Amino acid sequence: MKPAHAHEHTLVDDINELTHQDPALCYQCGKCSAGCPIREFMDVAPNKVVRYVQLGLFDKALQSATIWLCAGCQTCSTRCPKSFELAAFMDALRELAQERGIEPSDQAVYKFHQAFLKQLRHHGRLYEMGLIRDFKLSTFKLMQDVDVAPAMLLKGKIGLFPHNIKNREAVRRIFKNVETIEKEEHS
Amino acid sequence: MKIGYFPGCSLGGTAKEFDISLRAVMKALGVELVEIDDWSCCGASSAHASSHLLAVSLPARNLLLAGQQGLTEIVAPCAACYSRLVIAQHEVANDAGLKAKVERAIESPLPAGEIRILNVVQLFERIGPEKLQAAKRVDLAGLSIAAYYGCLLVRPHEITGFDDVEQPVIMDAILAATGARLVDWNFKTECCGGAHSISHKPIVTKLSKKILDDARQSGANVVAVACPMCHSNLDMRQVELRKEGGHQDLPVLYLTELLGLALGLGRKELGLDLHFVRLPEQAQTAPQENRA
Amino acid sequence: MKIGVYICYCGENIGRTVDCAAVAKACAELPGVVDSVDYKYMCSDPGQNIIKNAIREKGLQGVVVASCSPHMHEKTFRRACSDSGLNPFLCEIANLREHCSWVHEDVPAATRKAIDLVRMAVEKVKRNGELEPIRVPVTKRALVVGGGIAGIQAALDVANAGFEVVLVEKEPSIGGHMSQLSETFPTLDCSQCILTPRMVEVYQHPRIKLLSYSEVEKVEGFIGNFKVTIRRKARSVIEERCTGCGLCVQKCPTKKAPSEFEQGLAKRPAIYVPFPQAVPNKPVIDRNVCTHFRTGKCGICKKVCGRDAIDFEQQDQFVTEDIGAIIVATGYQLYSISKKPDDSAIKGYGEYGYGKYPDVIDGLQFERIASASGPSSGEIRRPSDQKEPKKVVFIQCVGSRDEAKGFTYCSKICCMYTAKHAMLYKHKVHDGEAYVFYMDIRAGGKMYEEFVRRAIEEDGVKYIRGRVSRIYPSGGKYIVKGEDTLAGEPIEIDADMVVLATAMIAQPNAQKLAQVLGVPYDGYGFYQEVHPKLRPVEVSTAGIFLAGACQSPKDIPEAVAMASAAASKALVLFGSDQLEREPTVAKVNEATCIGCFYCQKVCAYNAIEVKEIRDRKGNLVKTVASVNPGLCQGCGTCNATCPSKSIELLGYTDEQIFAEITALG
Amino acid sequence: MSESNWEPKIVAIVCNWCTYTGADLAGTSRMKYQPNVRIIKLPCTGRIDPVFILKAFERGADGVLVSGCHPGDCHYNAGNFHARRRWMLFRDLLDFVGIEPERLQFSWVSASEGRKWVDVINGVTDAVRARGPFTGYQAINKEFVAHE
Repeated sequence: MKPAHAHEHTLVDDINELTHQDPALCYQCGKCSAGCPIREFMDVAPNKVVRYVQLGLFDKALQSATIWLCAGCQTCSTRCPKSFELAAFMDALRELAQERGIEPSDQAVYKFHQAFLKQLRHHGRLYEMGLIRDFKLSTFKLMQDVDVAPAMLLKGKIGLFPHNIKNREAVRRIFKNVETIEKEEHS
Repeated sequence: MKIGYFPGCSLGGTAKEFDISLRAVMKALGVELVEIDDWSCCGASSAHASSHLLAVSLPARNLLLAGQQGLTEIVAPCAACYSRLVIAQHEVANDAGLKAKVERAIESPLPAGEIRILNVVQLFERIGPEKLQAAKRVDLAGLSIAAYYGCLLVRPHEITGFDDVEQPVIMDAILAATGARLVDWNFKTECCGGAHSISHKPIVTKLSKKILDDARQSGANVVAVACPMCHSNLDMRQVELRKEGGHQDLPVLYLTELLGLALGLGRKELGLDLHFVRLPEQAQTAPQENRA
Repeated sequence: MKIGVYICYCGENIGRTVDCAAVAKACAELPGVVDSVDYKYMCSDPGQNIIKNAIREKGLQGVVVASCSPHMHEKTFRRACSDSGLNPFLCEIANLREHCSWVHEDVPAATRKAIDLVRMAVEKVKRNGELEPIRVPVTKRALVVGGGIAGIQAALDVANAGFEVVLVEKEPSIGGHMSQLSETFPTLDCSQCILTPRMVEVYQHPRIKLLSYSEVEKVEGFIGNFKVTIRRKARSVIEERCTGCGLCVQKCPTKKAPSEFEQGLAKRPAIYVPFPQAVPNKPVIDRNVCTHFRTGKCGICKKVCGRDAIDFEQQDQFVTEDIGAIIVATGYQLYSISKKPDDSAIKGYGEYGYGKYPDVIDGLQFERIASASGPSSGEIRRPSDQKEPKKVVFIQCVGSRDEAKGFTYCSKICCMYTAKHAMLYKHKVHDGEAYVFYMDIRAGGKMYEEFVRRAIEEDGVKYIRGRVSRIYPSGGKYIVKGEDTLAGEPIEIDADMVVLATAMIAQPNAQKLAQVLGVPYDGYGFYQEVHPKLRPVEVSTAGIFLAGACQSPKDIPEAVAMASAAASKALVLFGSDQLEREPTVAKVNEATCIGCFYCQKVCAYNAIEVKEIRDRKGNLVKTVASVNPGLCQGCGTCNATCPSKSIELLGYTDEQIFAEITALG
Repeated sequence: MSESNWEPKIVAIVCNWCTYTGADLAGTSRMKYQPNVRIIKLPCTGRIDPVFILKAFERGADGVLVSGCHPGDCHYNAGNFHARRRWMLFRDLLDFVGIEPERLQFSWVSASEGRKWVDVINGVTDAVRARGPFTGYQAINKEFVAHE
């Protein structure tokens, strides 16, 4: 274990920028992990992810499946005695892991988000059929939900064709502009 | 009364009946919904997992459109959309640097005036229980409802300022107008894992089961929801739970559907036949079964 | 003028941020300064000698010491001056430590500021006058507010030293929270066994006047000379007549009021004695519950009383007492997890049910359940169904160390009493399981750590490091959701009963009483001592001392020690017949006073008197204001109010302050 | 001093019991704030004569802070109450004289509020820095000369 030096720019500074809160706030009571609905499916307890960041063990934090499995329900943030926004912290770690090119430990969630954003970028709105198709193709979980999807289709709840918004260009430009701004900030 | 409407993607698809029932109930109550022209997805639940700026900019575009349309109050029935919209609004209001970046991303300054964003429960709070009471046609005495708020309606409390964050009661109070009994239960705000509905079905099935079991044990014969993701999880996952065996169906209805029934609207008008688990025809007005 | 300036490095405390040598050099150039010296520790003996010698050798007429806050060492340096024959009020302090070196980082800027501060002090001291201390008599009689263990101890100490004590208790009986406890850590002494004799001693003490069911209404005057008004709340029972036979209590038909003493776990009648060992053992009628007061009917108590001691007509009465010193020992209350109003800065615990689950109780309720005199006679029974709980979860730090709910501080005693609770439980329910959720174990104290280890090693209490996120009922049990942060494992326990170690917080009326007494308090409502280390029982208002948990959370040994300390401070005061007071009081210029008496209107101390000026033949020339220096507290409001500038606050005259401002540079 | 490195001069007139002690606490807690402030200690804000404030401006202060005990907490029971009443009248007067109200601030800082003291000082310093140097003192000076 090699503690990070105070003056060099670390993941902690990036987290501070994105979330406006210092991970040092956390006093490791574990209430977040205690209340987390997804806790039993995680490889690393949420409080431990914060601990890794506090210790400067950034890779361990960024490589955990926990950051991807976090459902963003904010039970932790709501009950945290230090009012630490752990859900926002997890969002930040996901973003920073991607920025650093770290292979997401939970591919399913990652692929889902990718598929989701792709739909969004193309159509301006979520095209659910397209999302399921892309997600299945990328994860090879072809059979899952097969029984439910046709039922959805029959009920008319999932459209076969996408609903495009009129000004799809506007949404595409948002994606582009965000990428440009983020690139500028990192350089 | 006239109010802006941000349906969000789900209400055009998997949560079609939420849209159908909301429109029907609003019509019955004389409230005009003005849909935001050419609205786009708010980014939930994926944008915030990859870019904070994107997660704020996508809702911001919709706030911009609403502002251009002169709307000062909008309802976002989907809890996830509601959450993204209020968070985006809060963040740009409190972080000038972020605001500047967002305005660059959407290529326009944000509207200066305040736009009030309501979730569906707040919408009914706004309309007022008296109005609901006055329009009531059918007494739903046969129903024992477990009102399920889910995670995103009440949180983060500093931003939503809506109801009690641990023991919310406002949806219960609104549904009480139907004449149904509201049960006190444990998992009003427990997360169903909605974000993982597609990526990790077993997780969601397990969480949904826990929630449904507690609702039933607390004496409920129907669960009321105000979120499309909660609905698709709790309703659709019962298909798997049936296969696992030992499962007893528990209908899951949108808040708007229950209110619609009380207003005397037809099951079809409310999209009730679109659910996987059907509400039995007689359930709503049948005398309540004995509960121990 | 010959002024000496003495710059202290305070080791590195000032020297690190302020260039003290440069300050000394710059100050040597100031007009009137004949000596300017920097030294490592000015408050040390050699440091003080530099000043003393300079006063003698250079004939200084004023001294400025640039050092720490005047609240720290002003007295020290004034004494040094007076030792060498310079009037102590010709010494001024420039605060270079608390107001400069400790709060700034930039050395040149801090040094510039230091020079400014010294220059201001130099200009002021040039205009200081010689002042002589004022002497006032001391009333050798103490008031103790609060009759818990701290108040009892303080009252007994002062009374046993030979002085009179007035002990005021707001409840019908003294004893406080300690009387509710079952056993005490770390010895497991029975609480009432050790407390009751003290309560009786108070009652029988010839020099203690006990006013129970009473509250302090008003405090006037100042150290050695307080006048205190006390409200004696209407008891509806004439204490002098009542023998405490208890017949009225037995016969009262209304028996449904929740007992305060039993923490709501049992009921009491409308006329009641809080607990059997109460002192005084005289009942009181709860007028909100009593049938007679609600409907005008009943009156059984009055009929059965053989001594005619029941008085339905009784009104609150007010008594005034002359007091020399006040000891405040008003204690604490327990935080409740119930829902709080939306605008409150303090939140309840919705995730633990806001107090709606009957078997989720607090520490004092557990004390009553475990107490031999409690509602279940010391057998462990849970409130909902009176069954013996086989699995009990104890949760520490509920409300404490939880800034989201409103309290950042550690309540200090919960680690110990939770260990005690778990231990008592295991001693009484041998086949039971006890779990403790904790964040840290703070067991600093004689035999404390050993006590906690005993609970774990000998009694098999299972300690789990982590906060609990949720408690909810399920099938007659309570599901407690936690995480063992040491193992990194989620934990769910199906408990029969949950005991919350809720925070010790300030009394609900702490702020109001503080304003009556003139005692400062912190953001939580705890009373503020003058100095956390060196003056822990004094407050900034002279003559008032603190004891026990009104100052911050404390256990019994600490509260008792603090009470004895407060008592000894009162006794120090009572050791002299007269008291020296700071002579910084107002003074009237009779020649220019026009007798408008605006000063009298704004004076909070009635210190302005009317003085008639007569000529030699006795004819009235004019009436002017005159200050009673014994009453004047030196606030200076009169000075700022006077339209003809005829009243001055010595030590803070217009001339002195203008000089300071002019010297700003 | 050239325009670019001008630093505002702030005078804080504070009471001995609450704010002075609160400022001491900021020191003992090693909190940091901007070094522009010079404190003048009075027993109570009730002692403050509005002329002190004018004098400070006349002597080149760019901003003045008056701070005492919270309402109800005055060591002398009511001194801060009198100060507040005087203050209300005085504020209008200042406006009349042409001193921008931002240059003069009033706050309550108790003996336990070290953090608040830091925030107040930084706030006043920043506000006054944004206003720039106070140049109206010559005018006040003239008033003083005429008065005396």
